[in-house]
Amino acid sequence: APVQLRHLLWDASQRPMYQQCARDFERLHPGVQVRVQQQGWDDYWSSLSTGFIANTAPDVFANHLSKFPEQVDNGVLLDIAPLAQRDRVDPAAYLPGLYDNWSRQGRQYALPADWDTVALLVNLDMTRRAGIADEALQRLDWNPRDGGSFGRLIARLTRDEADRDALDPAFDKRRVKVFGYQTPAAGGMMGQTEWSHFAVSNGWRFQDAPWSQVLHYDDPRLAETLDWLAALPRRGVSATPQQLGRLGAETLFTMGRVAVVPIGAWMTGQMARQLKFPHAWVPLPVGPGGQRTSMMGGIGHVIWKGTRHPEQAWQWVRYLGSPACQQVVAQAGVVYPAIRGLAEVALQAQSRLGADARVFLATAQGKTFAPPIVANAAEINEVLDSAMQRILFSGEPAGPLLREANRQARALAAR
Amino acid sequence: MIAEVNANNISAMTDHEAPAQAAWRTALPGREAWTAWAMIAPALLGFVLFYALPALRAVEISFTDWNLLRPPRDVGWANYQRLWHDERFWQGMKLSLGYALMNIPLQTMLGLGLAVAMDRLTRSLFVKSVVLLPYLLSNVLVALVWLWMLDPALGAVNALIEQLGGERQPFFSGADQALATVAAVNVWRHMGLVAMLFLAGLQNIPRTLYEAAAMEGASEWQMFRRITLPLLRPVMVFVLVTSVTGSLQIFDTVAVTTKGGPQDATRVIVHYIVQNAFGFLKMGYASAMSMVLCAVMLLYTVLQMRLMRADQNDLA
Amino acid sequence: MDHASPNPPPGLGRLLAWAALAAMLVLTVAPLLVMLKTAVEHPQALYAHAADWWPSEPTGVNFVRVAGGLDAEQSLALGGSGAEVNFVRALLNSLLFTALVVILQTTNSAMAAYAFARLEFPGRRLIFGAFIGSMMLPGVVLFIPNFILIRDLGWLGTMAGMVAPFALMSGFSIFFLRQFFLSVPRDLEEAALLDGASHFYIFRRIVLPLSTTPLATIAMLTGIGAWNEFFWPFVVSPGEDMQVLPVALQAFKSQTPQGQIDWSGLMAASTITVLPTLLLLMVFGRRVVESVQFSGGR
Amino acid sequence: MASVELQSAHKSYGNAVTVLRDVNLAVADGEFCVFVGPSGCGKSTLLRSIAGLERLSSGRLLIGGREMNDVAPARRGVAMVFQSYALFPHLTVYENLAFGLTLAKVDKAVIDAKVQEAARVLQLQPYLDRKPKALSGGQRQRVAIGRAIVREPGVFLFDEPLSNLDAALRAQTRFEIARLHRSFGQASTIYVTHDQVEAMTLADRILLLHAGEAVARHGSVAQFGTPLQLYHHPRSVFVAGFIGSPKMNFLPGTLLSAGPAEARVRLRCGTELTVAADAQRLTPGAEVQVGIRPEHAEAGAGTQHLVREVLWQERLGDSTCLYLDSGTPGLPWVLRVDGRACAEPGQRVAMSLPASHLHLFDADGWALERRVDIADQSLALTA
Amino acid sequence: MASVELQSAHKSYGNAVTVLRDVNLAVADGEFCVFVGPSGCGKSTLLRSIAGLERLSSGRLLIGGREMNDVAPARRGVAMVFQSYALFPHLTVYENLAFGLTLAKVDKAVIDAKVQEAARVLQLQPYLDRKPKALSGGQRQRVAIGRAIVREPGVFLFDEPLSNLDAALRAQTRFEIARLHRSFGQASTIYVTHDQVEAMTLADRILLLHAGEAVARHGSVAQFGTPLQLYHHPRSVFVAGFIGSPKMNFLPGTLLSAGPAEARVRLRCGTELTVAADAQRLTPGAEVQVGIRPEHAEAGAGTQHLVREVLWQERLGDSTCLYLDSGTPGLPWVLRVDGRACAEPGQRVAMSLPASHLHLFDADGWALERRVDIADQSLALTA
Ligand SMILES: Nc1ncnc2c1ncn2[C@@H]1O[C@H](COP(=O)(O)OP(=O)(O)OP(=O)(O)O)[C@@H](O)[C@H]1O
Ligand SMILES: Nc1ncnc2c1ncn2[C@@H]1O[C@H](COP(=O)(O)OP(=O)(O)OP(=O)(O)O)[C@@H](O)[C@H]1O
Ligand SMILES: O=P(O)(O)OC[C@H](O)CO
Ligand SMILES: [Mg+2]
Ligand SMILES: [Mg+2]
Repeated sequence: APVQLRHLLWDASQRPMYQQCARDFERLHPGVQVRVQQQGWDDYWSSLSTGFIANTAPDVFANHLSKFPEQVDNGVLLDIAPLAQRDRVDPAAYLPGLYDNWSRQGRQYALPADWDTVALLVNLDMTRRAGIADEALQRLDWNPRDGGSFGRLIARLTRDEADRDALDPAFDKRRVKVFGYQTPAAGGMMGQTEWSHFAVSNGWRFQDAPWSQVLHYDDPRLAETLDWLAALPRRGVSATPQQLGRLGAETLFTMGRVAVVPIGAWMTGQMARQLKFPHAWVPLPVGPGGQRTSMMGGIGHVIWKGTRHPEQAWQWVRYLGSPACQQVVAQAGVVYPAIRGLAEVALQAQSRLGADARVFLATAQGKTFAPPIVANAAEINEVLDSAMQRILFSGEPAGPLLREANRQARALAAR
Repeated sequence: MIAEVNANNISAMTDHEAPAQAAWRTALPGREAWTAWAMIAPALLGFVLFYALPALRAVEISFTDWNLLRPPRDVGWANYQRLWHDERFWQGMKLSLGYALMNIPLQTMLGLGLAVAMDRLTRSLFVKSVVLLPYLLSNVLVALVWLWMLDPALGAVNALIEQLGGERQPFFSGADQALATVAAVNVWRHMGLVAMLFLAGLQNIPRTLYEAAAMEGASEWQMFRRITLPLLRPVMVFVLVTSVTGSLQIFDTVAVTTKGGPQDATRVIVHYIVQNAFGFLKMGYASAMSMVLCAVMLLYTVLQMRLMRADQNDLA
Repeated sequence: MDHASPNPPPGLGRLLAWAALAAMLVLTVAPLLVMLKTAVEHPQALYAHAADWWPSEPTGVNFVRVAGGLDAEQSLALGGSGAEVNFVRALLNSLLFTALVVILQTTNSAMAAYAFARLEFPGRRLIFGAFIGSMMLPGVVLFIPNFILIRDLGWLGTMAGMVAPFALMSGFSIFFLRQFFLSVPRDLEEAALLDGASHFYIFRRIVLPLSTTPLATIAMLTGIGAWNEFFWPFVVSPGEDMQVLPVALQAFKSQTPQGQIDWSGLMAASTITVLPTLLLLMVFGRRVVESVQFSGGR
Repeated sequence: MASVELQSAHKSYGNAVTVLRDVNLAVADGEFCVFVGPSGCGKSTLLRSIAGLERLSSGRLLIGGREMNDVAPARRGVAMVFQSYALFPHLTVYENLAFGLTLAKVDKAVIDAKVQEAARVLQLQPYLDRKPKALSGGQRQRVAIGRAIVREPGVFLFDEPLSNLDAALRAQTRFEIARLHRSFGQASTIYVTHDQVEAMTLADRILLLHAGEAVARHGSVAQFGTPLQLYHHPRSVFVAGFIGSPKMNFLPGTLLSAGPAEARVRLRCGTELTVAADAQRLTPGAEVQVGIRPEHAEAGAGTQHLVREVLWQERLGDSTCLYLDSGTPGLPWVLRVDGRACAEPGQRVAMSLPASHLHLFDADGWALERRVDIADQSLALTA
Repeated sequence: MASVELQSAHKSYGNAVTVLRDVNLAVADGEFCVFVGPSGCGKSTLLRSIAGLERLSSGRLLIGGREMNDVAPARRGVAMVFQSYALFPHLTVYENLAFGLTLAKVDKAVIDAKVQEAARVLQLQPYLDRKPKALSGGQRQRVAIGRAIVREPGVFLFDEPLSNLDAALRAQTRFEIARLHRSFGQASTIYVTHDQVEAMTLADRILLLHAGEAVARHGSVAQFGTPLQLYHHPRSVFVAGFIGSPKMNFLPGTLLSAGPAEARVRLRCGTELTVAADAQRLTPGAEVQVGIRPEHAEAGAGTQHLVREVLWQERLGDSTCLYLDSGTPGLPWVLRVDGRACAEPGQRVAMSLPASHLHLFDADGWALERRVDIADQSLALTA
């Protein structure tokens, strides 16, 4: 009987392309069958936990940088370094940093599958109506005191029901028709699309180094960034949680109620399909330090240590990281493959959908940073998400909250 | 949940304990006990496997640090010491209690009102079925439907509020209203059940009592206060006991709607325990917390049963 | 209460009571109507017409979608999440789960209840007391050790694991059936005994056939409970192979990270989940109402 | 203190069922009136209509001369004792007795005096603090009566108050009720029962109600009169059969001739009988039925006798019942004779039918007036 | 086909309650024996012990001469008809009748023959396919009997089989049972009832059981004899009081003198009476009780009379009961006289006590033998 492999991922929109890869792989390896299964993000991690505990985890699964340290600690991931060495996997084939994100103390836990950066999505109808030139959008800057040109832009794009913008002294912030900008959520410990790029461009960093227990959430530069963001809803420039509900920033944008949203690269295809008005993906604003920065995240494919077919699982992971599969991934235009040079293929695919998302590649080639990689991340994320919610949605001062949260987070990281 | 407490039944059964009188037992002495053991064997197995041993096991686990992936480590009372100082644990207890305090009075009063209205107005099975319907739906489904109804931006309720000239409300997304919203949703789900229980109680009250009272000149209100309410006491006690123990275990609705948020405003105790168990894989700590919760609930149930015994059914 | 005068003139109080009752009924039904409305709303029309009380362009596409009739690509094109939760499979799982729980629990509980009601054996009172006591244990205490037990049995992610804790007994069912068996006329059993019947024969041929009503009641209560059970199946079998409907709903809800909920799909799936309950209520309304009234809810 | 009068009372539920039709009734001050009749004949309905718990469909109800159709139950000056007693289970005996007065906000001291008095009369003092659950059937019954007494009504209504008691207690409570009635002075009492003995022993007058289709044909009232009127002068076959146990024997025949005081009848079997009744309104040849009570038919060849085979006998000690072959299977004639008398099944016995004990009914079942003097024989010694 | 014999049968539950003590009983082949007694006296227990549904605490039970104490119920050759009929509601009449035979794996054809035969005897053929629910009370009763018949037992046991039927049906089914008993040939029948009439009319012999403390003092058996023996020659005050309704009147007094056929007694009130009984075993001056049944006391100044005030009367039509002041409140003497006779409360009436109708009991309540000839008077015509 053929060897059965189970592959689990969380993003439904990526399933078709990996199924394509699986079919191709099965042709090359007649003795192996791969079942690609999908489970939503909310239950993905607890269902994986159950799998580890129950010895029923998938052989191979998509992993996230913020989640894998705990799995490493619990010893549920297979160290693929020896296999990679044996089969001469070249780390340099991937975009810089992607491969090393998944290694620790000489062990390697994943082959990178894709990468993502963050950009701004802008409603061009609105900017044009406000008389803002498209080029001006490429050179935004930001600082936590007055918000810089980015702050002015989003204030000008905000409109009340009398069509006054937020710079107008008569602006009625209780009757806002269009918000200038929307922070999607609280962002937990990463703030991937929410606040990390602002804070890092303000000179902040998550931790001293990957795996370091020294976390910096108590840094005033993060606090001032968050305080600035938290003030937006109070000024009427962003929706309050009440107004936002469960829709998410993207939906508000789609509905034409928000002019600018930060957006992850993985959303490109979906947004391109949905948007019925002129829009543009533009770079994040430049921070006070003079640089624009973005988190560079990405999926890695890992092998569960309990798999009964480590060799076949490795071959599948290796195939996933190979140009053949990455080509398929690229052509789907959903995400950007981890291998150098294939991003352009993805961009082409996206442009066929009418999306010009080159900015993500440019961002990736600029200054990026990795998400925090730390032990006990699940609990730390809880602590920080709760603090972030209080700051961003209740408008409580960030400083004291973050000091306390950082104390707890460090304690957890050290345990 | 695997087993939910039903304190009322427990008290009821002690009353009905029949004397061991198997008249014909002499007929086939050996066979009878043998048959009996054979017949309770599956249930006994189930009891031992899924109630007795787990209960003991839970105590044992609560003294360990165990994530199920590595062998458990004995930590003595550390988990208990830790929860003593864990603000989030006490916060969870407080939230569960707060939930109960919001949920129970409202659902009891509405249920009673509904029952009285049905009792006076209609015997219609259709009406009863409709009233009971929410209780028959799963927690998850009810939570989802209300999540949609109460969505701040798109929900039908906010649309209605706005049409009526009111302010939009965040409901589940507002830290200050989320718990109340969860409570209200469960009032919606349980109100019909409570009403049916009260209705059964009402219909157990002999009509002649009302006729006798009418002969004595009692007004409608006097009948309600002096006959109906006192005679509904047993149902009332039952409803209160079961809803308190049920409320302290609220989980499903929170898991679906708010996941403990926003800002931990709905991080009720069971959610916190489950989060520790399956989110953070801290089986020992979660078990310790569940032991404390269990102790609190047992204490409450025992107290209530004392009260109930003191207050036996006048109609029985 | 019009116990005193059966044909009173329709007073103001009565009118108010009717109004209150009607309001309650509307409150009960309205969410289900909104659910239905959303389920037949075209996904792309959803946001524009969210506040309407009537679907703008009624369509069955959501049902096709959640039943797996469209592939991810087509779903995405419709503005859905593209997530695939196999509701047909979840429906079958739910049916199987419910049927197994009902049949096994009722059978095993009935046997035990009969032994407790009618047979004499050492330790009878003690064991019965312990069974009753089992109802007092809050589920939250038991789920961790039970979870571990199921894991040790290798039953996580299986139907067996989901069903096991429910299958062998339920303190409530045993108590309920025992009360009824106690009220079965002893004469009947004695008459059979005089005719030479054994205890098991009496149980199977006399007591069970006479107890169809309470058996149906307990089966119904157990069934409703099982159909709606979320937590245990969620913990034991969150994966898509063994998902039951409530778990599938929850999974479907949380498909994309940070994404929006596919409301029209979710409400279509919800509608499918509600249907069996409605059907039950329509066919066995009286029985359901009485069962629930009896049990005081579990 | 109050008479009760019903004029052409009708009661129907919905459109279809007529329960009571054309009831006319006058219960005098201080009278004890008993309603009897087959189950479902409307006894309770009639009583409840008087109480105000049901509404008459038409007709007038007067209590103490005042029209009461639209008066609330509590204001009719009536008190009712329910079959189930309807004691408030959550209140003590004292509170039960005081219930109505408390509602009426009567002064505490007055309430106490009245309750204590009622408790004394009914010997309930030791139980005043108990709940009804802790009382025996008879005691509950007394509390129910006490609740009625306390209200000092003009009319007492009882709906089968004894049917929940066992035989011995029933007899005892029956005497009690009779005694109370006498001591209530002018209050009248209306009492529903289906027990003949109760009706015969308690009533000043009995109202016997029709059931079923007879209601539509003849109205609800079968007969209204003193117990002995109903026993000796039943108005119809229905009344004759209803009162008395074992039941009256009915012998079908044809009228031969009718005089003012005597009629001649030929039975189916050919035997000719003289009946002391005025059958002049019938023409000779008319179908009739002769009735005789088991206790009045004599065994032996005394007067105008029939000889019949014994089907079986029942020797009860004080009396013997002989069941004789009437010719109709399943409908034997019954004779009640002295306890020493006996006759084995199969033996032939003469049954003697004294003219003065015979009843005569026309084809429609209406009685023809008996022409006998049924004088009471006082046993009293002239002291 | 089978006699039933109990030798020194005892039964107690647990250690405390002795229900039956020292029961000796021999029911012959073909005999109809009725157990009566106050509620709770152990009638059912005794019957169920014979059936094997209870176990005697000590003593021997013989059926057809074989000891049966340890034999399983189904193997004792007895069949029982329960008060509730105990029909299996989910089975048809046919299946109910066939139940025992099916269990015994009897051949289908044989079963069918037996069931059809029983159905024929009991006229149940039209109902064989019905469920018990669809039968009337009397029909159900017949099915229950049929289930017993089919087993062809040596002994039929009935536990209050008629108590669920209404009065008319009860009488009818009573005759039916008597008829069936006769037709069963040699099978004996034991029948429990608390209805005196049933006991008197059905029994060949009656077993009257003691209840309460008398069980401990005198054993369970109060008297075992034919119905008329119990009526005319009760062994004790208990038996005399139990049999007959209204109850026998008891008049306390002292023995003056005792001859072989007559005794002289002075009542408390001073009146002296002659009683036709042999009281020679008592010494003059002993406390005694004179008993007289209400139907035997005559009103009027016939023989040795007492004059008493009437407390109340009950005029039942066929007879009148006079309640006379006995001197003990709450315990009036009762006289049953002709229906026409009457006496108002307060009037004085003479009650006459014929020596031949008097019973005499010693201080312990045991009867002294009556010296009268109570001859049956046959009413039969010599055909
Ligand atoms: N609410 C009602 N609706 C319709 N029919 C009714 C109602 N109440 C009573 N009846 C019918 O009216 C008739 C008389 O009932 P009622 O209770 O007065 O009889 P009853 O003489 O007291 O009988 P019983 O001796 O059984 O108590 C019965 O046929 C009964 O079915
Ligand atoms: N299982 C038992 N345990 C203890 N006492 C019992 C039991 N069964 C019967 N008794 C007692 O034994 C006594 C006799 O009961 P039994 O049923 O034989 O009376 P009975 O003469 O048939 O009464 P009834 O006329 O009411 O049917 C009663 O006092 C009863 O309470
Ligand atoms: O959807 P993906 O796989 O691109 O990853 C999602 C984000 O990284 C989650 O924060
Ligand atoms: Mg009635
Ligand atoms: Mg009995």
